[in-house]
Amino acid sequence: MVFSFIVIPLLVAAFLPLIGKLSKKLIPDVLTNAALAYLVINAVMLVKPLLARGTILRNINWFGEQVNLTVALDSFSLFMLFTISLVSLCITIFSVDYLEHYGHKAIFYALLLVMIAGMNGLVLIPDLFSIYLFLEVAAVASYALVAFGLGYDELEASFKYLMLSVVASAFALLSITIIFGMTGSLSFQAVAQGLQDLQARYVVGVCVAFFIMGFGLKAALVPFHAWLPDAHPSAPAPISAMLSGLLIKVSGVYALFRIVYSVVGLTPVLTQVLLALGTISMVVAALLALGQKDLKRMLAYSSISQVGYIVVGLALGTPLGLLGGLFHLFNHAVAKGLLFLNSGSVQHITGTRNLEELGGLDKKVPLTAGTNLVGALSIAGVPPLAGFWSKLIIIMALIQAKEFAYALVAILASILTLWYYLLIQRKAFFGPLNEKFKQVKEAPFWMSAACVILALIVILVGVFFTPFVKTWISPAADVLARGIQHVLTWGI
Amino acid sequence: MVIQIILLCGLVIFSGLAILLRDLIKAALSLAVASLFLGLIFFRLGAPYAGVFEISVVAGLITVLFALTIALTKKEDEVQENRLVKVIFPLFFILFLVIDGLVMKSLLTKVPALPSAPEGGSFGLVLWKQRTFDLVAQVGVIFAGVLAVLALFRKTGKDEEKDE
Amino acid sequence: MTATTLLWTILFPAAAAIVLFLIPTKVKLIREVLAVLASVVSLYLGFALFSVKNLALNSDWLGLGINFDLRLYHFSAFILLALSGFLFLIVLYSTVKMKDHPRIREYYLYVFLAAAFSNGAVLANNFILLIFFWEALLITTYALVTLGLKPTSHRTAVKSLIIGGFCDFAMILGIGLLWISTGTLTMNQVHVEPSGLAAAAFILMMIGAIGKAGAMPFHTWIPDAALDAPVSFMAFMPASFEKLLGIYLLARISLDFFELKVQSTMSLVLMIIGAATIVLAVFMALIQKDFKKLLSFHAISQVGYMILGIGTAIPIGIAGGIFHMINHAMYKCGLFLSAGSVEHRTGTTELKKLGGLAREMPWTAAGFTVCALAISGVWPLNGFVSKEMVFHGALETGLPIFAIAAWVGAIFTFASFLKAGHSVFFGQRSTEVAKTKESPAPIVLPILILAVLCITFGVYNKLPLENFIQPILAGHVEASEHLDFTAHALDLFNPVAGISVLCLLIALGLHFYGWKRGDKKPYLASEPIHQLPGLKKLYDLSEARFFDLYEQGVKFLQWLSGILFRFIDRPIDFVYEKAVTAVGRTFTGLLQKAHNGQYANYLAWTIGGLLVVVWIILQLLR
Amino acid sequence: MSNLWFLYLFFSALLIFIGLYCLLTMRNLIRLFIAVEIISKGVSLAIVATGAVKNSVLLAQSLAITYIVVEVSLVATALALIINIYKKNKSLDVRILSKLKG
Repeated sequence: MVFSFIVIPLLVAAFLPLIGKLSKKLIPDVLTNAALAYLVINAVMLVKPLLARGTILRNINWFGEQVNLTVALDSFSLFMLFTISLVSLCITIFSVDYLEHYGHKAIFYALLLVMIAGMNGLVLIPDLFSIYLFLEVAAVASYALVAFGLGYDELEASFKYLMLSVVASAFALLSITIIFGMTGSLSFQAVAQGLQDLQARYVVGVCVAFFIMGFGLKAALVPFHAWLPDAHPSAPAPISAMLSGLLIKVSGVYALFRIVYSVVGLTPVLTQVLLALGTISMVVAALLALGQKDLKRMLAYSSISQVGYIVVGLALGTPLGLLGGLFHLFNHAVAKGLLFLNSGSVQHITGTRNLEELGGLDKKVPLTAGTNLVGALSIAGVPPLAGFWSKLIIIMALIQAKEFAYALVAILASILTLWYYLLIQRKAFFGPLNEKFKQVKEAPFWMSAACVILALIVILVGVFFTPFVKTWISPAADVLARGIQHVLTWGI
Repeated sequence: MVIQIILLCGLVIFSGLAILLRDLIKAALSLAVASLFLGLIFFRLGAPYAGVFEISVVAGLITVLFALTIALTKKEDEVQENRLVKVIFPLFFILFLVIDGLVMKSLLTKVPALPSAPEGGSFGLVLWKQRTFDLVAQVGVIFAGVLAVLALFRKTGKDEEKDE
Repeated sequence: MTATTLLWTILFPAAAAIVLFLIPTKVKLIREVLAVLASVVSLYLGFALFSVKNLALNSDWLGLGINFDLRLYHFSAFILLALSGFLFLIVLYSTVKMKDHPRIREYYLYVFLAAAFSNGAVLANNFILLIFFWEALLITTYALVTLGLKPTSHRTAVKSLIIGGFCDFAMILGIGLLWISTGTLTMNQVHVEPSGLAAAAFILMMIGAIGKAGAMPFHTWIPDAALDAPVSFMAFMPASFEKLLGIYLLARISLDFFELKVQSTMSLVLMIIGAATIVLAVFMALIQKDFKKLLSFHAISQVGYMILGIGTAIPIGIAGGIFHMINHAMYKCGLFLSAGSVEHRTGTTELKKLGGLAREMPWTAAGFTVCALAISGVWPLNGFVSKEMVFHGALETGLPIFAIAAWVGAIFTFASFLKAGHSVFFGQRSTEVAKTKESPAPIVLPILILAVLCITFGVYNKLPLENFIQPILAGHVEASEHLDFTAHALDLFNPVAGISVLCLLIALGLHFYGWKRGDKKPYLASEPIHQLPGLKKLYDLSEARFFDLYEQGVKFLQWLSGILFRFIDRPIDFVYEKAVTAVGRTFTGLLQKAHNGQYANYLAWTIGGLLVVVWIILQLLR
Repeated sequence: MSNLWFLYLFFSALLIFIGLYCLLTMRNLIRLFIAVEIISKGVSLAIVATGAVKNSVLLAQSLAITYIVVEVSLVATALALIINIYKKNKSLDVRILSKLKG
């Protein structure tokens, strides 16, 4: 049951290129969507037993031999698995129609599934080196996916992305090596225990700095963000949604905070550093987003800014902060996925993403305009949509922790956010219709369907957010909060 | 011990050459030589399998890949590296050497480590029994790499239009 | 009547909003009938709940002190009733005025949603819940302003959103501070002395409240909206709903959440804001040449009286402030509606083009006259009563300067309404508008209802004061103090009332002086004041939007990004260029932006970032 | 024995420095990737040396081999990218790759 999150995507990915020869479209579409739908159901099914039993540790016997295939599924992991499966299912639904003009669907889906397998593995594994490995699985697939269009922009963006993240992950691995050298083990529990016995605050401090750089680059925290505004807009729309919605959160935010909470322990020092980084990201990226002309580039900068909020919430470590951070993670994953998919629709419909050229599309494509509005308002933090709650909780958590300066900055950044999302909405969808787009029609069925599903999720989670928070997010936040108590403090 | 240090110095020198040599083929070859040295170091550290892998895969396969790429992208007007960069490299290198040495010296006794018991078993057992999940991940990485190459070298509609 | 009825006050308008939105644009009659019916039902709910007065709905929600608590008591019941009353009038009015609006479906959606959110905000007994409804109102305001369909409507809407957003976020910050100093988010459990952290909380929450009410300096979007937004929106939001909500919250803040003492710093802050708003806004109003814009500045100026009244922290002042709030909502709503009525028939609201309409539009003119006299504080209308109470309160604090400011406001309020009335309804019949007739009944009726209410609340001031206002204050004053404000409410023969009457006479004089000077053109009556040496410059600066925080904020942001670019991005780029290329290479790279697409640049940031993080962590660990 | 660890870390730091220097200053895409290779050599040296010094060389060995596999995958992807870029640009200059900016 738990292993299927890693094995099924890999298996399907292995078969797809072979089957792709037989059927170019139908079978890959059906197979991929079915696999992901199964994973979503799987994740939902796991909630009850998990809540009842706490962490699930699974070992597998291989032909009678005892081998070490250990996965640890706690509520935090399950929450991430659910987010990954849900958003990527919508993204593959969208791809059914969108990928028509790229061709080679089988390879595309296979890469996408390998990336999902990598993320799922990353989320499930309680071992430092394996975290690095699955990070690379997802990363290698994402390099290829960014360059999938093989145009000039795609190649340039993918190359820069690759070269920067290779350096970053080398530093993360170096840090893992040093920790391995000091404690002699790699699994979370053993390392945490070892570090507790050691009291090596300075070396651990440097190691954590390496982690912050390595995973911070994946999460696109300023100043490690430079690859993101190139890579995310250049990729095909579903991949942009995948990268912005999921990859930066799983291989960046999740990995960083899993290590921080379960291994090295969250200390006040770390909180300060991460709060500063998160806040800088929030503001710098929001300012940069305001100046963009390209729809997708604006969204990409907005991702950096929102990751800042998530990092701030999680870095606080208070129950409220964790709750807000995780909730915002989910909301941003869904809403940003929706917005990038919509940008794909807009590009599909009009052939351009330049905000100056667009305008007045709401009369022609009300569905795209409406869903886009939902996503934009959610991220901008407008009630009663989901994003409002998570942002409010984060800000309240900042105030509760007496971080008034950061709270103020977070508030001002949220006004900026509101501003540039209204800018998008106005320039692309409202206002007078550009003459060029007199003839445009609504996006094809599956593309619209995916957007509508995501928009409904945004609205439903916003309106009925209590049950959602209680089933998915509170347990995850509790896991992290317990992590704080268990793990050592390596510095005051 | 002396041999080990000589090998390490060789590794660093050939790595340095790999970035300084003008001719890319020579650079790639000196990278291969550096890999060879690294493989030998692995042998002497008691990691023969890693050494073999380093020599066969990195010194062999990856060098071939590099050579192939260099051949495919050969052109008359090669990219000119800035001369100054190469001239001042030794300066920076020595500076870093000193800093590195000082840092390591100051760390010498400061970094605590848990006492480690010698591990039992064989390499195969460790790889298969302790790190089984790494094998799954390796499969994933290989998939990703193969599919990436497939995706990047596929024929696209645009290419065909251009050819015509 | 059970506690769940409270939920209906929120859910019913929201449901009505959705139903109305779903009716196709073409089907007019059904929509109008349904809209009026829905507003009647909510009015009924308002009355029903007002008769009950004490209800509470508590349900566990998110934990951590965030619960879904609604609480009905005399104050919230009163505001609820007022809100549903105004909703009814506005909807009735909109059935004609907004009939042919191309986005009529959205209009009703937003109006009813705004009503739902307002009811929620009034009933909320948990701060988080309050923030939720408060923020949601921001969006309906934004959306309603865009319905003006003018080219600048969007700009104004964004402006309202940014200013409102700023105030709301200040309030969130304040609520957070209040939370950490009291440890609870339940509203009726909070009562602290505003000192230290709580003082900051008070100021921030006050910004949220007066920002919603539209006091200075958070007012700048209202005059813009007067021109860019539908006129029924002006009567709906800035004139009635936002005033009711903002002042309601302000009263709660200074009565319930904090203990506001007479002559304390916080009280002074409020009174200064109030007095400044009265005086500055009324001067701006005086020189307006557009009917709606003039009214919008008065909507700001009158807020000053309410803030001043509440800020005095003296029972009669607070009662006056709250009474003024309800009075203001009535006559300002009436005034905007009559401006809309004029616009409906003549198509313009420029004072210069109008004149002598009283004969053709007698009902509108009568309604306008009553409301204008009420706002000017003419005996025996409601404005007189509440203003007197505010004057008394201001004088009792022992700081007569505030009373003087209020009187100055009264002079110019009357002067500008003389000008407006004289220009639009009386005086010479203008030749620029064609012959016209009275607006249809659904437009005139709300105006007349409001006018009648103005008279009723003035002459029979016992009715509102005893039923609405006194219960609010009942728990907040010393037992010995008398709570009877009605005894001398209409007493003309005391010094305070004497000064007020004198003020009105001065205003009359000023108006006729200006009118004579301006070739007997009423719309030029305020020119002599406009041309006063010192004031002229202020007016010009203000016309150039020098005082507009939003405009200045935009300029500041542009300036800031310029500075960031020049002094942070450039040096990094410079170092990079120096390190990579030889000295003397071209400086072209220097002119590129920081995100110049160069890989090495990005890598340099990354490594630099790493070094900085390492350094900071080591420093902090020391 | 622990002191020996720092000797290896010293050399591994040198390798990483060489790689980063090249990445920061050089222009040829292939050379940049050679620099990435040098960095990863530094890392794998650190892994194996750590294992050897800390008495768990077998574990370190398996990590190193896994790391080499990752490396091969990366090299293949990166070189495929470089060849594609060359096809589009007819140049290997990294400075040309700056169309996306702002």
